[in-house]
Amino acid sequence: MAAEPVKRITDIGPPNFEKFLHPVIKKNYGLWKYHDNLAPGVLCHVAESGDKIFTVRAASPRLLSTTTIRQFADLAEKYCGGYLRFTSRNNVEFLLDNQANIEPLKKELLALGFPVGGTNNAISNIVHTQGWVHCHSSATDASGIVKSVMDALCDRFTHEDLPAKLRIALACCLNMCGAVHCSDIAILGVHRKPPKIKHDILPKVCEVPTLIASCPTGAIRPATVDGKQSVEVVEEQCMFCANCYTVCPAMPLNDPENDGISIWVGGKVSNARSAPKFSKLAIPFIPNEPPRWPGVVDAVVNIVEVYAKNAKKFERMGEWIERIGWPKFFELTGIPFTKYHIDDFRLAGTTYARSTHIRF
Amino acid sequence: MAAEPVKRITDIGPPNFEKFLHPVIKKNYGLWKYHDNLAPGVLCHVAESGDKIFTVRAASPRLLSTTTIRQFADLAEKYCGGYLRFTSRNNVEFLLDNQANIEPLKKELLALGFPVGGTNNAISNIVHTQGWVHCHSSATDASGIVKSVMDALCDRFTHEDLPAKLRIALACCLNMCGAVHCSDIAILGVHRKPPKIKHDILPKVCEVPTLIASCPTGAIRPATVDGKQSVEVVEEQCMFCANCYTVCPAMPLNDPENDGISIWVGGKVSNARSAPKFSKLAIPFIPNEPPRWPGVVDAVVNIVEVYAKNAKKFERMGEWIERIGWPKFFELTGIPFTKYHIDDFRLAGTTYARSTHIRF
Amino acid sequence: MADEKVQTKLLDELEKGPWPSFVKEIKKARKVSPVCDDLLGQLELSYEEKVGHWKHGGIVGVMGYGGGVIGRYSDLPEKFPNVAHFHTMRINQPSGWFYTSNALRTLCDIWDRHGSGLTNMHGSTGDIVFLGTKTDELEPCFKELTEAGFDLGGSGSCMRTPSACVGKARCEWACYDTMKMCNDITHQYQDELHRPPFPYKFKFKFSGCPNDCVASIARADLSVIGTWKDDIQQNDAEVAAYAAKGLDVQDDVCGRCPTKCMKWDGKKLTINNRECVRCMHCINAMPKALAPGKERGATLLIGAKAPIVQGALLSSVLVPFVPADELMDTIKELISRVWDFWDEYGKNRERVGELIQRVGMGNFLDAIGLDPVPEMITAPRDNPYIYFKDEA
Amino acid sequence: MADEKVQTKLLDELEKGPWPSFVKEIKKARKVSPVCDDLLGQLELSYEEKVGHWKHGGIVGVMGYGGGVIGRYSDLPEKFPNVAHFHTMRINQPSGWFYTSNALRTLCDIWDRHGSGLTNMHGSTGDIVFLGTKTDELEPCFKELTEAGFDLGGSGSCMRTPSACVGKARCEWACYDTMKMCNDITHQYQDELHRPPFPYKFKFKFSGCPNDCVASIARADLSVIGTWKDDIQQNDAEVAAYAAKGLDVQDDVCGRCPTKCMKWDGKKLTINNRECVRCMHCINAMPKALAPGKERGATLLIGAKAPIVQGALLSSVLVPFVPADELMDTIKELISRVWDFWDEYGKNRERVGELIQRVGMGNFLDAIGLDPVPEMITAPRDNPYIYFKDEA
Ligand code: SRM
Ligand code: SRM
Ligand code: SRM
Ligand code: SRM
Ligand code: SF4
Ligand code: SF4
Ligand code: SF4
Ligand code: SF4
Ligand code: SF4
Ligand code: SF4
Ligand code: SF4
Ligand code: SF4
Repeated sequence: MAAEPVKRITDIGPPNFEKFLHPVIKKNYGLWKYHDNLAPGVLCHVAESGDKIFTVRAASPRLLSTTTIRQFADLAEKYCGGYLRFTSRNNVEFLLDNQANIEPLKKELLALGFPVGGTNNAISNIVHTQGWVHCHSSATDASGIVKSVMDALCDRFTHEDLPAKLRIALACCLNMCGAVHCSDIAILGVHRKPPKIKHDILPKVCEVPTLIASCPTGAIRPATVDGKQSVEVVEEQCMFCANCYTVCPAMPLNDPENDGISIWVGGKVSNARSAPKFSKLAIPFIPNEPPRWPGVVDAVVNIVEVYAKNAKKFERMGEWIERIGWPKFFELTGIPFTKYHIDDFRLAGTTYARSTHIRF
Repeated sequence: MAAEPVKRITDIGPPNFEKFLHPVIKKNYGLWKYHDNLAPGVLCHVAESGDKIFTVRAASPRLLSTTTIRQFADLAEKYCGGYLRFTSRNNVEFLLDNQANIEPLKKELLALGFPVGGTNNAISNIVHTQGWVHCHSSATDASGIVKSVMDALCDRFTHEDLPAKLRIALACCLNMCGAVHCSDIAILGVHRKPPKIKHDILPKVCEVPTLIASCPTGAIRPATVDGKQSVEVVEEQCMFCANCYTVCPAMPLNDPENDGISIWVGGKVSNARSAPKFSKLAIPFIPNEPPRWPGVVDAVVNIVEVYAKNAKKFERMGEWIERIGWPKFFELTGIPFTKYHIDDFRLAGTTYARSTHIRF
Repeated sequence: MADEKVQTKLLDELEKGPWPSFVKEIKKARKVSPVCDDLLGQLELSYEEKVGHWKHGGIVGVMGYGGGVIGRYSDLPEKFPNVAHFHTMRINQPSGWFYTSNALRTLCDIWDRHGSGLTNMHGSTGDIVFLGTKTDELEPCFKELTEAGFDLGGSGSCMRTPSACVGKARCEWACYDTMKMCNDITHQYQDELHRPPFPYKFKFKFSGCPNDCVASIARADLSVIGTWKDDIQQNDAEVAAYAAKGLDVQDDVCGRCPTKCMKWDGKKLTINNRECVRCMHCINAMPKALAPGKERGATLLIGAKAPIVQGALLSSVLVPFVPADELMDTIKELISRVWDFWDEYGKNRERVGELIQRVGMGNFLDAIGLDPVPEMITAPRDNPYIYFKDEA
Repeated sequence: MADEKVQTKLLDELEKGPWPSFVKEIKKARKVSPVCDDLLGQLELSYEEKVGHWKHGGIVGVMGYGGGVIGRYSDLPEKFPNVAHFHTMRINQPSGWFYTSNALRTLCDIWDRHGSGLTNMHGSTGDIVFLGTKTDELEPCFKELTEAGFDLGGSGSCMRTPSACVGKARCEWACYDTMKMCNDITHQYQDELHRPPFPYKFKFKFSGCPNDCVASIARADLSVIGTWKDDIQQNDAEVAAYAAKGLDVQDDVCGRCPTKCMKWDGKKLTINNRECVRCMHCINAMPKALAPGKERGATLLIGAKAPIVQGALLSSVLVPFVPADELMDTIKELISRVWDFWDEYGKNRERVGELIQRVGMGNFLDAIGLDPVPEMITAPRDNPYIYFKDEA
């Protein structure tokens, strides 16, 4: 026993990245001069030295079997000296020093079912979360919706003809594990019914004061149910955030008919041109429609197409909407405007139109 | 007694304005075509009919004796058929149908000590409040500061050579009776010490629950002092708004050495170009320095001059600052930036710089 | 201490300089009323001590009215007995602050008989302010005023004295008749003006166009701001004339248009009126060449106020466009619903703008029976905290 | 129910279409581990019933670590016994997500021995996610991982796995070495990563320039974003070449510059670099012609997070500019002060951004000993509620 902790390796941190760098990258590290977009999904970075590194970016479902990862490894060995990486949006990038290898690699990737693209003004991969595959908290699935939406938008991944980058993200509940709050289009799972309190287990599994404090609207109150200490929820004060459920398993909100999806638009992260922006509510609710989620797919495709047709070059979704105004966005997309669109949370007042700047 | 209320005239409302309109105005009411600025303080409005009405605008201290009002009446009779008006910024306007009367009228006004100007891109009259002349609530005087500042800026009233309109307002306490919160430059009386509670009279003159509820920061707590029911103030939680004093006379904040003046900039009301804006803190505190308030005068003149030199045509103060950025504003004016400038009230988070858009 | 020779060493400094002096005004009024000496005395003391000498108000007024008078008492009544009482009367100004010399003289005469001879022309809400009188002069002064056709304005938790820009009387840009609207609304709600019925004050201000020359968007609970729906009226010859006279149409007009919806090719100005947000800038810059369209009316905005307690508010859009000829009816209809809701749900000293923030714009619209439209907001919500209701 | 022939009628629909299918991936992994059948079974059930079937987590992990594993249990353990436990392991990725084929194979081999054969490459914080294993496989799997040079990432109230954009490895715009910084910070704070010491989670993300390719400003408690201080590097010939190739330099470059600080006369581009806010747009549009300046470093921003509880936050400026070579020391110095303050004053489950909002930026700066500068805000306060202190 005493010897154990000494031998056990801990706190070594991640492996140093340097040993995973392509020799051309290692040599020209920090000495890149410019890049070119050779084709959708194909980048060429040119170093001060004149050296070039080519990148071929392919789609990934993110949920990868070791089988597929080994296939990627095979391809990397065949064309890239074994060097590859993944991107911040979960695509896989093959790094080549030999331009001649690009086409054969692309061909193999396509044959294996991995489209090449996502660069420049394309729709790149959807950043998403666990959904019904792994999370207890989800109001909807993640991977299935991503698959359905990207099937419909695959041409927008393999072509770069949008006015600007268009980033889609999905989170399966309000915890928003992902950049959902700052995406051009965000797909967000929502509940619409208050927690169904499990009074039987509540006192055992949750601390009541912490639970009460967790509710941002103060909707949870102590209550005695069947002689046991528990809580009650003032239903009108509940806006279904599920923070109570996060701190207390006895407060599930799941509800097959009332859970679903909301769509948010116009967010961005980059500082290019305009400052980073939050996504804003476009569609409050679409029911969960497995397995192919037609409501969500249509809604997203519609917004993408209206944007593609109307925005000017270099205009991200949110920049376009700000130029034309939100009334016009609702008009062009045909999305109905409702009272749900009007903010009523903490900073609501900052969204009221406090000028006469109106388009007629 | 019974007959009294019948004879007593009440609820007649204001006199109908029509009987006070110059005949040329009456004839061309709603039929004006355009206007010209003939000189500082002199406007000419031209009707569809070709008729013209000339306006001569003169400064007023707003606090007017009946003696002076009768002098204005005399001048109106001499040059304007008896027709005159006051403006929304408390200037007096003489309405003439005979252009030849303009110069003689101007001459008499100047001789009486009433500068002509305030139109177009001039600094117009300062909208202000009562101060020590009439209000119990004031942290500073009003009329004396206005007089001192406008003495220094009188040339800016009689000339129209600023980049745009520049509106100054003054309020003697945080109640802000005036458009102080939306002015190019706002002069605002502030307290810096918490209320000095008059425990002896408090229970008699105030309702304690209302008093406690009045404090936006929850700084007031019930307390028993010398056996009597009263309140206490948690000093660190007090930001000197005086709302407690408004609802309870036993909570005065006045303090000769700690009361004074703050300066706010960049607000506007009009929808021209940019949306209306609130004024933002420029100088947190300048001591009260009667009778000529040199600290305030210098501060205002400095801001006006820096603006006049740097802003582009048609740029209001706030529009100019937004173009150059607040760091540059502080740099150009030499005003020190302090932690007081950083908002810490309800919407503070919305003022944090949430991008990397920075000028170096 | 009605001493004519009161010492005003500090205040005398404020008689110097080119700007008209309020100290001179107070001194001029000495011959009208001895209270001015005590006012000067007390003010001089304030200037010495750097502190005001007025007591927290008290409730005084005229019979049957709940407002229109601000009670004011000196905290040094022994020293300055003539300003022991020093109440102000708020007299409802005529729309647009238009007067004849006769009307002004009538007012002066009344005030000389009953008060200090000092006024504010005008208070920041818009009233004629009669500055300083004693309690027992209030009723006689009021009697003379009403006989002369004037009435009191508002104070306390009532509709406050509405005000209006000069509008159609002298401005080519007025998109509705501000002065008439102000006059008619004031007459319509005399009871609400004189007998405080509300949780707090309620102000109307009427501006004829988005320049907002009465600062209504910053200072009125209901801001009525003129605008138009069709295209800007454009006179190409006059545009060219401005350019010829040296106006930089590209940089200073088109370049400052907030939506960049104008094009200038050096000869012809083209406005994309569907993109125009009616900001007035181009019209302001070239008043002879451009003018608001012909389909005129107003935007109704609600809820402005000063910062106490939860921070200042600007009014926000309630109805994007009401045609000029429907304006009176629409305002009357809407305001009764707004006041009903505020009466029922407003807390004490809660302005209507604060109430809307507290209950949420969506619920407020439900309550007053108005459909939500995207023009009411700058952007939809960015937080996911939606109070879904069963109908959804 | 390790039935190879589990019915997946609904999920099978998700094998169709051009986008790679996660259902195919799960099916591929069947040969690795029987758990995949139960995963498919339970997921098919979720697809039928429109509801998830996972229970609220439980605390599981490897010895001596407080994080890195997310406990997960099926709520139908009888029906799907192989996913009765289905924990994920978060493996700290190498900076920039660079791998060799060998490294990937090593990872795959380990995971095939101890888990489902399913992964996420990568989780949204940046970790390699090993998706689904049983409690008693955790420790053996961890042992193999560390022996292969890999370690766990974060979960719970700890420093979370930092991540970085590709930076100097393959991007000409990197203003500091993001990958090295990410690697060094991760190694520096191994204890904080593995043994939750904080009131809540704390994330670092490193982007080499304001394009922010790891979304740090939206998703990191400390966002380190590269920038530069001197002038944009400009190659006039290449600018002309872009124009010749059809780029509309006037409208699409100058016209979209947020500060309009560029002029294009048809031949020569002039940038007023003192007005430039380093937004990257012009550089993005003409990568061969323009580049960030030579005086490079980063802006430190603090406090981003997802909406729960008080609404989402973007990070805000903490230090406008830190030269690249001082970055590591500055971050270490600052972060220790920030963590100290947060440890002492942060409430349970209060992110640092929320703490700053609650106590006020001014007080926060005092506490961590940083001087306020106007770059930290978009505008000074507009409310007059100033907490004057005696020193004032
Ligand atoms: C590989 C990757 C970084 C990494 O370490 O993994 C990357 C790489 C590059 N980014 Fe990025 N960006 C990557 C994620 C991002 C993100 C983060 C995200 O999407 O979650 C952003 C912020 C998005 C947002 O604002 O919402 C991002 C905003 C940009 C921008 C700014 C675009 C804009 O106009 O707002 C540029 C510049 C441009 O494209 O003109 C850029 C430009 C680039 C360049 C051209 C930089 C260069 O010189 O090498 C790289 C090729 C881009 C391309 O796809 O054509 N990159 N880039 C990421 C690829 C993700 C993917 O698989 O699609
Ligand atoms: C007389 C008056 C209305 C009244 O009923 O009393 C008035 C009258 C005119 N205003 Fe005004 N404005 C008057 C107060 C205002 C106010 C309210 C205030 O200052 O409290 C504003 C909003 C100020 C703000 O934004 O903070 C105001 C914002 C404007 C603007 C927009 C200016 C801008 O660029 O933001 C214009 C257009 C212009 O000047 O180009 C304008 C234009 C005009 C015109 C040219 C309209 C016209 O065609 O007749 C009038 C002559 C203006 C001049 O002074 O040159 N008027 N104007 C007010 C004169 C006050 C004074 O004595 O100085
Ligand atoms: C006389 C006047 C200032 C002036 O010199 O012009 C004035 C004077 C007072 N105002 Fe005011 N307000 C005056 C226009 C305003 C305005 C401007 C406006 O109406 O356009 C505002 C800002 C707009 C608004 O309504 O928000 C204003 C916002 C306040 C407030 C803050 C109200 C709020 O909701 O934030 C208070 C405090 C209160 O009501 O308790 C206040 C309270 C007061 C009191 C009654 C003091 C008090 O706490 O009881 C002052 C009496 C002073 C005195 O002794 O004469 N006064 N007050 C203005 C009325 C004259 C008139 O009838 O024409
Ligand atoms: C696995 C992952 C989603 C994914 O599929 O990629 C994930 C999964 C969970 N997140 Fe997350 N979060 C993940 C990245 C994020 C991100 C994105 C990021 O880090 O860039 C965010 C938004 C940024 C942020 O930190 O604010 C995020 C914001 C949350 C929150 C809300 C935190 C907040 O302060 O608002 C919770 C709720 C909580 O902490 O109690 C949360 C909680 C959770 C829990 C642990 C569920 C819970 O309530 O206990 C999820 C476990 C799911 C499961 O069973 O596997 N997760 N979570 C991501 C971590 C993978 C990795 O290590 O690489
Ligand atoms: S978004 Fe919600 S449901 Fe989805 S993985 Fe994160 S915590 Fe789980
Ligand atoms: S879901 Fe959110 S709002 Fe509803 S009770 Fe739970 S914590 Fe409160
Ligand atoms: S601003 Fe304050 S002190 Fe001045 S008049 Fe109004 S209430 Fe009185
Ligand atoms: S001055 Fe304002 S903050 Fe201070 S105790 Fe009074 S009400 Fe509260
Ligand atoms: S608000 Fe418009 S209509 Fe009224 S006076 Fe001003 S410019 Fe004229
Ligand atoms: S009114 Fe304003 S928005 Fe409309 S065209 Fe003129 S400048 Fe542009
Ligand atoms: S953030 Fe900047 S430096 Fe990093 S990859 Fe993106 S563009 Fe390159
Ligand atoms: S980086 Fe952005 S702000 Fe700077 S010159 Fe280029 S476009 Fe303008």
